[in-house]
Amino acid sequence: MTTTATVRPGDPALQAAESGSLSTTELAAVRADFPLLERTVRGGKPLVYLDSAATSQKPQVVLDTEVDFYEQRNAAVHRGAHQLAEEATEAFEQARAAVAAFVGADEGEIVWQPGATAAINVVAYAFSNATLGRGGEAAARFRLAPGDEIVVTEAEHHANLVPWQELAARTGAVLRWIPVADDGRLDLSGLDSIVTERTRVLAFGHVSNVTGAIAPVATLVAAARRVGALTVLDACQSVPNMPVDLHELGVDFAAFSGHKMLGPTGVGALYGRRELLEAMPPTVTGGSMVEVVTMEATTYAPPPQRFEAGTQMVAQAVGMGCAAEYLGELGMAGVARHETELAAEMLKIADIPGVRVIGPLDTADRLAVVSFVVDGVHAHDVGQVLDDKGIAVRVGHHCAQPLHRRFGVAATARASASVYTTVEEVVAFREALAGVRAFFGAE
Amino acid sequence: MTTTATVRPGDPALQAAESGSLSTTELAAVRADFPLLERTVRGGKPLVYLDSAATSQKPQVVLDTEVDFYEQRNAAVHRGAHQLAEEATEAFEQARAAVAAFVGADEGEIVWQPGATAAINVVAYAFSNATLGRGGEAAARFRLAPGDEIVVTEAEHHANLVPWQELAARTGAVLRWIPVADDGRLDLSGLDSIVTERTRVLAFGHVSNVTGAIAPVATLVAAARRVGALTVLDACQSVPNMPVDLHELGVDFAAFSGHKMLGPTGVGALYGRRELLEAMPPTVTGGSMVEVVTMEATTYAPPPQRFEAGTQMVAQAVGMGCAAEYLGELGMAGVARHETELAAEMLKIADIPGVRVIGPLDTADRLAVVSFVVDGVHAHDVGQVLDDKGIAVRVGHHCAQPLHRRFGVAATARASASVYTTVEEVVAFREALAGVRAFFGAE
Amino acid sequence: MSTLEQMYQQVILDHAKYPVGRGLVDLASVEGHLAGESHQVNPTCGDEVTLRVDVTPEGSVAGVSWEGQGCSISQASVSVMTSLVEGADLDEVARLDGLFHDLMSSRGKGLGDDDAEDALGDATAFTGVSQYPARIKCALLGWAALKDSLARSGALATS
Amino acid sequence: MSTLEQMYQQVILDHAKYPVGRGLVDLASVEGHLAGESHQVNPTCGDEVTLRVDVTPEGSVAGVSWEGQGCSISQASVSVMTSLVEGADLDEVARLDGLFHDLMSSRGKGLGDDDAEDALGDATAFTGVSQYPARIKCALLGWAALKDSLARSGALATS
Ligand SMILES: Cc1ncc(COP(=O)(O)O)c(C=O)c1O
Ligand SMILES: Cc1ncc(COP(=O)(O)O)c(C=O)c1O
Ligand code: FES
Ligand code: FES
Repeated sequence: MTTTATVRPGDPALQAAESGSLSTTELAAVRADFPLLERTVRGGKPLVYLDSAATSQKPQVVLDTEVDFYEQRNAAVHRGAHQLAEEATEAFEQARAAVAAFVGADEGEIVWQPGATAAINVVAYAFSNATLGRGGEAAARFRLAPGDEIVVTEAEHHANLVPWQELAARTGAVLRWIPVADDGRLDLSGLDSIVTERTRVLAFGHVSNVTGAIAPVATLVAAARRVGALTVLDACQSVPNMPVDLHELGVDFAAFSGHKMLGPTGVGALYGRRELLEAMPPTVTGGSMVEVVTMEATTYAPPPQRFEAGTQMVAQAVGMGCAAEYLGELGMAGVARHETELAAEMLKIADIPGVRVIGPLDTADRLAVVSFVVDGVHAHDVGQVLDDKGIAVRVGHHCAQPLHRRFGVAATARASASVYTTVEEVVAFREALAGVRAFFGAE
Repeated sequence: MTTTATVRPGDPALQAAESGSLSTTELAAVRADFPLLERTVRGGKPLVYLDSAATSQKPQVVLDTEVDFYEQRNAAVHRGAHQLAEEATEAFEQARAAVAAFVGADEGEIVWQPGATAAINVVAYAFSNATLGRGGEAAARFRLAPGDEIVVTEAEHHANLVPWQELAARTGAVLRWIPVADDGRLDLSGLDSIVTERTRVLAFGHVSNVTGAIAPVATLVAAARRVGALTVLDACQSVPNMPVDLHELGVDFAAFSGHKMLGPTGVGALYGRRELLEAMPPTVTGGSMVEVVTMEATTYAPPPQRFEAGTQMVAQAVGMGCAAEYLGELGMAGVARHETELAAEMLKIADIPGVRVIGPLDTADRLAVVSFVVDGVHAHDVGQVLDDKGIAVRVGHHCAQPLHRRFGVAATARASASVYTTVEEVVAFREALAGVRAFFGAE
Repeated sequence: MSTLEQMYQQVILDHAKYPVGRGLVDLASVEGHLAGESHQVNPTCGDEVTLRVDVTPEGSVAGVSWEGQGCSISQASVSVMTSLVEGADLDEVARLDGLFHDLMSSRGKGLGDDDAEDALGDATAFTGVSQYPARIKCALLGWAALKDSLARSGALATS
Repeated sequence: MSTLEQMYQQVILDHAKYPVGRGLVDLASVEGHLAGESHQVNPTCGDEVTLRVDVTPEGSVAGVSWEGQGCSISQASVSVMTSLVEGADLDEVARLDGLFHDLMSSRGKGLGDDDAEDALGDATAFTGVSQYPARIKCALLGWAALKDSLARSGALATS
């Protein structure tokens, strides 16, 4: 599928990357794969894109793969007697296998979804539909009773918080949460009193999209297992930026999005342990997820199809598969090391007078996502001044209002990196940031 | 947006099309816009694609628009302080306006969805979430009580049947349906005893994806209004193939998919009257659909954002907007006339010995979707022989098992057209079909 | 002047730093006056303003006070608006509101109408903001709060 | 021979037309025999087969009968399978099942093993089907029903 990638597996440069980070030449080769990075903004300034945690840019090979799908084999999958349908189905299922391999899962454990948000909602609705009696005997594990508890963390993205609040509201279950410590990491001191026999689900983010902190997955999974709770991992920020092996992590469910991992918009994946997917009632219903339909009743197909109602985002799935292969060929260990270097460079902004970083100040167990406030200047104004220099950062609450409230701020500005980000870009960002307070007369 | 379309508005050829059908030259120009149509299959045979009711092919301009989005302005929408985010947001919202204009709706009434299936599920879950107490006072209209009835038809695609079955199962409401007559049209003789004071929702397909029959929307809407029921129109097959003005039709909700109307996979739209969208609780929750989020509770953004949780399928929405413009420029009245001609050609298969058409045999109030069975030959075997001649039709129950059961068949083969289909293709199909029984020694 | 400098005019930076009308004033109603309060949130960023208005029996704005949290554009805009509408009658306020909305839709071009721009006074400094679609809502936040608080005061119904 | 003709071999067309074992036979159990029934649906098309198997005390297939609705490939396949397994012992059935699955994964290439193809007999006529991914499930439907009915008969546990 990766017919035009500049960087290829087996490339000696890449082998080097396996032990170190990306070299300057490798990085240049990677950047050349991303057409958007050549853009200029605000009157001819080169773009410095530091908003990859919101959405990543796409390599040419992903775009080409998607277009090639449309031009050569676009058809409805899983049902055709014709050649196009056969070819489309094959591309679609090969993409599933590629994504599964990339995150250490089996093919049958990967369910295509429009995105991570939708994926988390599928699990939350499985619980409420089971609680309303759907799914029969098999779904007993997903049935909630009064007094049951759902545990999240104070660091969650709204995508991994609001669906659980809503589930609690729909079922009468109680939502509890693990607090965040001053350094931006989870405060596990009260873990045993939060994750208890009453806990049925523990949902948490692998990497915070605000602080960049990596959660202690092993500790949390162990706590959940001890009490028989199911774990749901929001892997949106980890899968694109570090090696992730879901079987090794031992979580029950995980969700991640294509658009953050160099893939197309409109596609993501839900991972679920096979046995759990088998037991779960569907959320979205319609065509292609059924076995026998009468006007009176319907029986459901086995997973993953059970959770893939209607015509799927086939071209995007194929694109996401290609993105997974592209990252796999680069080698995620090298990518992670590259991002650690970038994180170190980013964290130097803490030395700029008036700049306060929200989250860990060291590079241990964190990725290159750095949120900060500037004394006396609103985050949106900070972002605007950076934008004027061609530097794209994100401003606002980054869909994590409770975490911002925890640090007493309404909004932060955030710089975030991806595999194509360079140290030079981070330096340009730092320099521009150093001038912001002066612009607003805040010094 | 339509920078490379061969056919342009104001083109004198097109003006002609407004009064008649598409001329041979116009059709040739249209076909040249669709790269996949140049493909050959099964050892060099030209492709005759008669599976557009499953998914349509895409014009170059849609592919180019999507790629251009990724290469020039890919960013997260609605939140950026940077130029890319501004441009992405503008493209996204312009696409919404284009789709709204295409179906006679206001911008604020169009909610992006992954597809029509998801869109219908959003409405069905609004009812069940409201019934569970979500959405407060405003959502009273969506609360179901025991004895309340949901009405569908026997002709529905599973996408407009199973979500309502599930809603009934979740809430205790009762599902009823309008039967189908022998000619494949709805049997409205018992309408008044089916749509009654107990009816809360009437969900029906605009055009059947099996019989091609156009439903009598005005009659059904009037029946629903008389009893205060809300109407949900499955417009999947109408929007791509005939002029549709949702305000004029007077339905409360409608759903349609991008991939069937020359747009990308992975995107569709939910239409809802503004007042109803304002009153509806959300289904999928997460980022970008909220106002204030605390760990304890969340308030929701106004529509359409309330129903657009998480990162949206931005590139695909932009592509769907472009597809709507492309069709709009062609003129849907001309497209519909073209398809009526094709339907007439297709229906001549009824003269082939052993061929039985399921659905209306005349071209009044029907589109170019023709399903049929061949005496003594299973639909899948029919499809395989046609495929060997390069003719792609669909086989199976087309996600409408109850309708197939109504006609005593498990599966049919189906030929369906789109704007790029030619009479010559239909003739080739007829000729190939005439040889099928001989191949299997069924004569 | 760069487009950034066009947005962050000195007038705006000054108002953001030294806002007019900031600090909510008690609405213990003056005899015959109508009073209203509104809380508005900009959903794209979570910023907010709470605004109180006091209207004379004759239908003119006796006073505006507010409290808010937001970017310099939003804070400056509510401040400029406060100076502009104090003493104005409700028709004039409606006209100013219309003009300011038009200005925000002008994509940096301004109103091209000297009378209108004279009427808007310092508020014309926001012309540059209209080049930044993401910031238009910032500039309109205070105006939305004013309109809503007037509606809530009951003053619009009587005028 | 075109790939289509490779798929629709005469053997297949004949078996589809004159199927072996069609028509369910009552399983009123013969002394000491084990019997089982299975109903399988091909979810992609909704076609189905119901199959009954009768196993001797010595562990060989005494009889297979079935009823089904489906395409020529599925009907012919269950028919060919019926002729093939009648009289075979359970190890032989398991081996044939494995070989047939291998054949179906061969993408039209066949097994390249004369012994194996001899064992499969008429069932090698399905080699062409394996070039059509969408049809492989058709050919396997009957085999799935046989395996499941054997499991349900309890014969597998005792063998
Ligand atoms: C009539 C009808 N309704 C609903 C659908 C479902 O649309 P989608 O699969 O795009 O969600 C389809 C197409 O599959 C259809 O033809
Ligand atoms: C940590 C985290 N979780 C969940 C999401 C939601 O993902 P999506 O918007 O792609 O559904 C995001 C990104 O927006 C994220 O950063
Ligand atoms: S950024 Fe929030 S009001 Fe301006
Ligand atoms: S098509 Fe149904 S079994 Fe072959």
